[in-house]
Amino acid sequence: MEQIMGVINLGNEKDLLEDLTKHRCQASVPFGGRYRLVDFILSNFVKSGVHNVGVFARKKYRALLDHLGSGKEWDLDRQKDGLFILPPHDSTESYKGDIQHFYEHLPYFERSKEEYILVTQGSIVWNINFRHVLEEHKNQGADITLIYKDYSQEEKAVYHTLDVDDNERVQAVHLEKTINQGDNVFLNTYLMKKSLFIDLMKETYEQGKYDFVTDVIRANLNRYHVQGFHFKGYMPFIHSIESFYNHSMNLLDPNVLQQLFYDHGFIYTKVKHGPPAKYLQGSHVVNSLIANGCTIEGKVENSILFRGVKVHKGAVIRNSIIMQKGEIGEEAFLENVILDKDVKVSKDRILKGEEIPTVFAKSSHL
Amino acid sequence: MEQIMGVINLGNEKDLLEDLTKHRCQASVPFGGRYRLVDFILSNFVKSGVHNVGVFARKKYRALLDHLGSGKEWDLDRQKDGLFILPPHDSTESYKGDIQHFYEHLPYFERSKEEYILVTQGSIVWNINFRHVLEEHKNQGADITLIYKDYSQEEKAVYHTLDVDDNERVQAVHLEKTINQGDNVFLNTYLMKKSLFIDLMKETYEQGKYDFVTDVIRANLNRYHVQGFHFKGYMPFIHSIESFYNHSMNLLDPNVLQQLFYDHGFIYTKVKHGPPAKYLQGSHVVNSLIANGCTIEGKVENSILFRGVKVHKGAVIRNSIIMQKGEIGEEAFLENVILDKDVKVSKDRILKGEEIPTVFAKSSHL
Amino acid sequence: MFKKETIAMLLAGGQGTRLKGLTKKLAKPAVPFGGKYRIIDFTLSNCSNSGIDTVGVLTQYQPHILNSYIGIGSAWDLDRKYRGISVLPPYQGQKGGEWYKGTANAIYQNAYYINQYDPEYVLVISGDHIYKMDYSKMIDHHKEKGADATIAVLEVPWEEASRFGLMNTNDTNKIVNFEEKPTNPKSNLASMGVYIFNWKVLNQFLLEDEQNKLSSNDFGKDIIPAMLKKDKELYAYEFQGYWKDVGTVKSLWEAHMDLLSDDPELDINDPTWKIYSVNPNQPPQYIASKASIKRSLVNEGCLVYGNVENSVLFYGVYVGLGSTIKESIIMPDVKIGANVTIKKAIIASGTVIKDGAVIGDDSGEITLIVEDLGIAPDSNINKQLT
Amino acid sequence: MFKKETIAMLLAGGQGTRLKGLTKKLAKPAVPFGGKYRIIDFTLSNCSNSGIDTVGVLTQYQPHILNSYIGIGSAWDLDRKYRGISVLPPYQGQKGGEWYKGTANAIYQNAYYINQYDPEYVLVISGDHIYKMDYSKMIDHHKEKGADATIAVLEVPWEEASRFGLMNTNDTNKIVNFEEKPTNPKSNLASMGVYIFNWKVLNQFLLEDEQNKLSSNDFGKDIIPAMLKKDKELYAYEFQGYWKDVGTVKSLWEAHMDLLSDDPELDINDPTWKIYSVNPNQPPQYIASKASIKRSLVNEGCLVYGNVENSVLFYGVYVGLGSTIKESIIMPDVKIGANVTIKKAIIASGTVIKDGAVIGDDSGEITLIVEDLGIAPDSNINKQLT
Repeated sequence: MEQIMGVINLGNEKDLLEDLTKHRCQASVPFGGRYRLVDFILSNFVKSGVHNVGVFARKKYRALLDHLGSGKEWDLDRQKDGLFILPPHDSTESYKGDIQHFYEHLPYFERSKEEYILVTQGSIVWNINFRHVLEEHKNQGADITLIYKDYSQEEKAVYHTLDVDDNERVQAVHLEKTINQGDNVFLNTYLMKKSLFIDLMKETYEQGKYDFVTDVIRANLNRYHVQGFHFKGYMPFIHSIESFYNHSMNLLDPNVLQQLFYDHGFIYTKVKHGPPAKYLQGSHVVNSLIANGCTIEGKVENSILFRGVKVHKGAVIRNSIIMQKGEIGEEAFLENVILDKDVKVSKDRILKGEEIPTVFAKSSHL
Repeated sequence: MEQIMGVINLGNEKDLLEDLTKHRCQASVPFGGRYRLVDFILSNFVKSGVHNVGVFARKKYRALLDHLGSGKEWDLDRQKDGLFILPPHDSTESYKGDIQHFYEHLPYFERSKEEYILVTQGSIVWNINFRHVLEEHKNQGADITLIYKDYSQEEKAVYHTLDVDDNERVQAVHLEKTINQGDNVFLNTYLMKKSLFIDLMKETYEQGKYDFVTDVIRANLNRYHVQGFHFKGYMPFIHSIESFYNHSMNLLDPNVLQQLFYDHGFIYTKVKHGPPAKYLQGSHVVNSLIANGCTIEGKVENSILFRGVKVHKGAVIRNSIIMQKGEIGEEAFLENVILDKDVKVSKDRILKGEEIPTVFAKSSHL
Repeated sequence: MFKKETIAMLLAGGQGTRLKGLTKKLAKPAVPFGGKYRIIDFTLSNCSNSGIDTVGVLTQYQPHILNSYIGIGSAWDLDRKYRGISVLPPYQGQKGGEWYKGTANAIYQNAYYINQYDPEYVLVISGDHIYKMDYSKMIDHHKEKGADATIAVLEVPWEEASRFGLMNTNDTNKIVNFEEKPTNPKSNLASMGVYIFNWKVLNQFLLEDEQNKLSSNDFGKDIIPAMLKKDKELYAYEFQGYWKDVGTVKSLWEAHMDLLSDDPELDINDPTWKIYSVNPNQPPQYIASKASIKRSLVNEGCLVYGNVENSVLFYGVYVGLGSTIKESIIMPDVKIGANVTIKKAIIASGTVIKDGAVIGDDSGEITLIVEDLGIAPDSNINKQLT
Repeated sequence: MFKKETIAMLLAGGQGTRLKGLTKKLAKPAVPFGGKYRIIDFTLSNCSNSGIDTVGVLTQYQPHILNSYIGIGSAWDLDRKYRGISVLPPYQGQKGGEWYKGTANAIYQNAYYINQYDPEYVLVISGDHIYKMDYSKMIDHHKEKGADATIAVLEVPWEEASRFGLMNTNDTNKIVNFEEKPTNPKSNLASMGVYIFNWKVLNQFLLEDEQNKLSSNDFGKDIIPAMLKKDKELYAYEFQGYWKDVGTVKSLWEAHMDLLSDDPELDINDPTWKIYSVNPNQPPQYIASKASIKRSLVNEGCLVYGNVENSVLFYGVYVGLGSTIKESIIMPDVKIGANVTIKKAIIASGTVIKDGAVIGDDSGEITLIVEDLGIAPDSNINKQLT
């Protein structure tokens, strides 16, 4: 029977993608030609047999609501269980921390039937089967399991890191502002018995403390058996426009494509029912990802075209990301740019970004 | 094909039901033993063939979200169209008026395919077929049709009223604080072409005016053909705890029951899958409405029991409304009270209200 | 298609002739039960509550009402995008077709459907029985034992044992022999008609069984004995709780009376194990000023002006002023006039009982009234009419 | 049940023998079309887009893949709680059953299903044709004329007219006579196989037609002529636009080539009239550095390293380095190795083409490769293989 309930905790997410997260939360940022970031965690839940998913939305979640709809695309349109959107009680009050938000929805946790709870973020790009995490959690006799990923380079970015011993048991949790190669980055994803989660959450709330990672996990490392789970699959860290762009471009490597989209089953997203991409006589497309509903008469190189993009005759697109329904006029020239949804580029227009590409806002006419 | 899109405009609703609307919007107040007020308008939409319903929620809509779920109960879990929850962009900004809220969701109106739009409230109890309203709208060659109901008694209550001529054409819109018998109370429900709605909304927004009824309808009575539609069916006006209680008690008249629940087809609501009501050996139930999932061993007179209420041995309930999952202990005595959801009354407890009944808040233990 | 570890095949073709007029236009699994359900709701709810979301429902006799009742499976949360419920009538080939020859043949004919999901285990159940059971626990037991097949059993009184398929087990629950309805029972462990098979093993036995012209293609009579003969690992899984085959008018009536006790063995009001059914969206029941209701189940949409005692009223029932209903089952949309007396009777859906009619008596026999008979005023009917 | 003004009955039992190997394991309506669809998607999308939400799909030949493709109808928004899509195989009675004798008999056998909804009108359509049509406008036309039946017609070239059912109409569009595939056509207004009937009238004619042992129980051959004979009000409704019966390998190929023009008559990229299909959830297509694609349709899930011209690639197709595909249709999950040449061919789903293979030629014939043939390296195949 149902063992794990899933929680997508958006309250702590920082909107780090500049213009892309100006009017939407990071979980609903488009990625990979036809997805939004939240599709990855939702698909992981579906494939792990998790049928009860609570989305703790806090702000800028209108696009997210629209994307999630009834939850049908992820088979979460259910009578019992399914998808629950759980905003804070009163959005005008100040947000003290995720524990407050959880506590407001205590009855949701109490009435859910699952024995375990998995809390995670809404914007990690990965393929993980939480059944394996649960198995390992049980095998280790852990009270709490924290999922982490090794970091591959030195970079300025704010993350919690974990010290683990030889048995993967967590010794310490640090908040870091610069991450180094080999660091164990905590993915804000943790599994425990639901009953323990409720007890800890209530206890901490009543003490007037509100941050789950700091005030519950970090504060209880000695009191409980806290285990690490090292996620070893492909996982890009997206925490800036630069990393968003670079990891998007990495998808043009067929090996990355294979790992992310084929090896673990497909990723579910909202279906748009566009026709196959249409290449006209003059089209020249190389080393690019093209989604359905596109019509291409121009030149596309090293780029990603989301669903429903039109590239008119003579237009050139290089090293760029064009989101849904973009339209590039005749003889326009684009290089190193990211166009958010619905951007129209006029005939003959030239748009050139730098190494860190320029982002053009949703629905702009250039 | 689809002709009318429906909008449930919760932005203007006043939460007049004291404790019952303290933590929920009026549209989600329980009514009639197994419904919430919003079920009536949703069922009207379903039965009128309206498949595209936008809910402009503003505040305290968490219980509403939970009740609506994926929209499946009203057959609104659809790919194209269906149910859309549309909160304000930024809930922390001050609310200037419904036009601002509509304007923020302009793309929703623009991409909807229906030719007509019907805007209404979320908490009217009625059975109306909007197809007939549209027919009449076309027959009269109207630009805008306003639905109104005649008022049957003098009362202090804030409503807009309409002056109509012999051809039901609207001559004036007034804001009244005392309503008299025979007044035409405007039900904040209006029909027009979607294109006209969008034009008027944009135009008025750009003028810096934000109230649709005042700044669009009232201001344009001379410019457009504004027609009245007199709703003649059963419709209780609920604008206070007193009127809520009295109209609930009116449901104990089988004629009222017949008009509201049988003559126009059933009202859809969230299904709970409770068993039939169970009457034990000692039960004594007269002149009452009993929902499924109830277990009754005591005495129930002139009362309404919502789903899953337990009445223990020797308990007495008179002239009262007991909402979902209430539990009345042995030998307890209740008269003229309204118990919100999940209230537990201890053994031997006596609760007596006055003519205007006392309301006991959700989940209290008395 | 998704691979599924376990899928369920629900046999719902039963004719139920001993339910007489009730099954004239209905397959037995579609017969109303318990004030708001149909018999099949219990097994479908078991599947849903056990986390089994892929269910093939094998229909044949009078499938129409059953088909439209099941619809896309929404009521039981089986309207899944990638799995869910599928109604499987006997396949009609180009050169004609025929009804399922037996329970085993019904599964054999739908091997195509099963193979789509590439399951490890197939749960075979029947839509004829009233019980609440967590199949996931039985599957766990099946896995633990490393069984080829597991049969759910329950202890029955020795005097009734010869009506069942019975098995002898050793002290590890392994089945050592199986007898289908023996005249001299050696065991009182009866099969509930709930089986879990390793699909690969079952498939092989089904193929062989089809080759055997003498076989009746039945699980109890043919497949289980053949498996035992070949020394397959068959285990019994003991079920504790209420289980009833409501196959006769009398047992159907008894099962309803069972529900009326203060603390019935079959709890239909358990929020952790809801019994799902298609909801007709009716308003709450109205109990009028002069009505009296004792020890009864009454569903939504009823209007009661008379007296109801030890009875079950389905949705949409009207009971007129001065009428008395005792120890009876009143199925959906029955309209009972004024001053009617009904005792120990089952009134089938849609029947109209006119003022002053007297139905049933104390003789011990159950009176069955089936729709459209239009009982005349003051008529006295106390035997089964159909 | 809800009363519905109009319900649709979709005939999907077609064997499609002239599609040769493509319909060996598939009913014709389930044949892949247009890079991501199956043929039946066009009529189901027409229903959905026309606001018709109650659709009975009549299956018989090779129904399995069609059944599991349709599922509960989610793709076309036909998974409605109170209506939606129902798959209706021939009914298998206790004494055996038989295939639908003809199009009219198929409707006759499902009168029970239709009567559940008590409709005014029944729209009868076929799942074999590619076209976009707003049936609601045809229904309006039917109502305006006060017709008993309305038949959608389109003008066909005179030289092809004798392949169709043809009708003569007067100046109010009333049908004065109807000929099924006449040798000497007197009209070029051909029936599209799209009918609207007043259900009460049709039901009467179906009952009479069943009594007639000599009838072939077909709409075109029997029902329409019988209605005309009895002076019923039959009207033609003229359809403008693309319509194609993709009943042969050649016409299937042509219909695909039609889609490749810059501004095709059949616009499948119209957001106001989407063509719905079951979405396999595949990632975007990847076009590699040395690939070249011109005048083609390519679906999600493709990986293209070679050259593609005037072709249609369904989902999951792999085209190896140095391969060239021209004027061809590559169905789902076909894997094409390196240095392959394919010209004017249809490659059926799941086929693996090994390195260096040469398939098809300029002879004008279309080469059809059906799954599992495992084309060997450097083989040269230029005729139809199955």
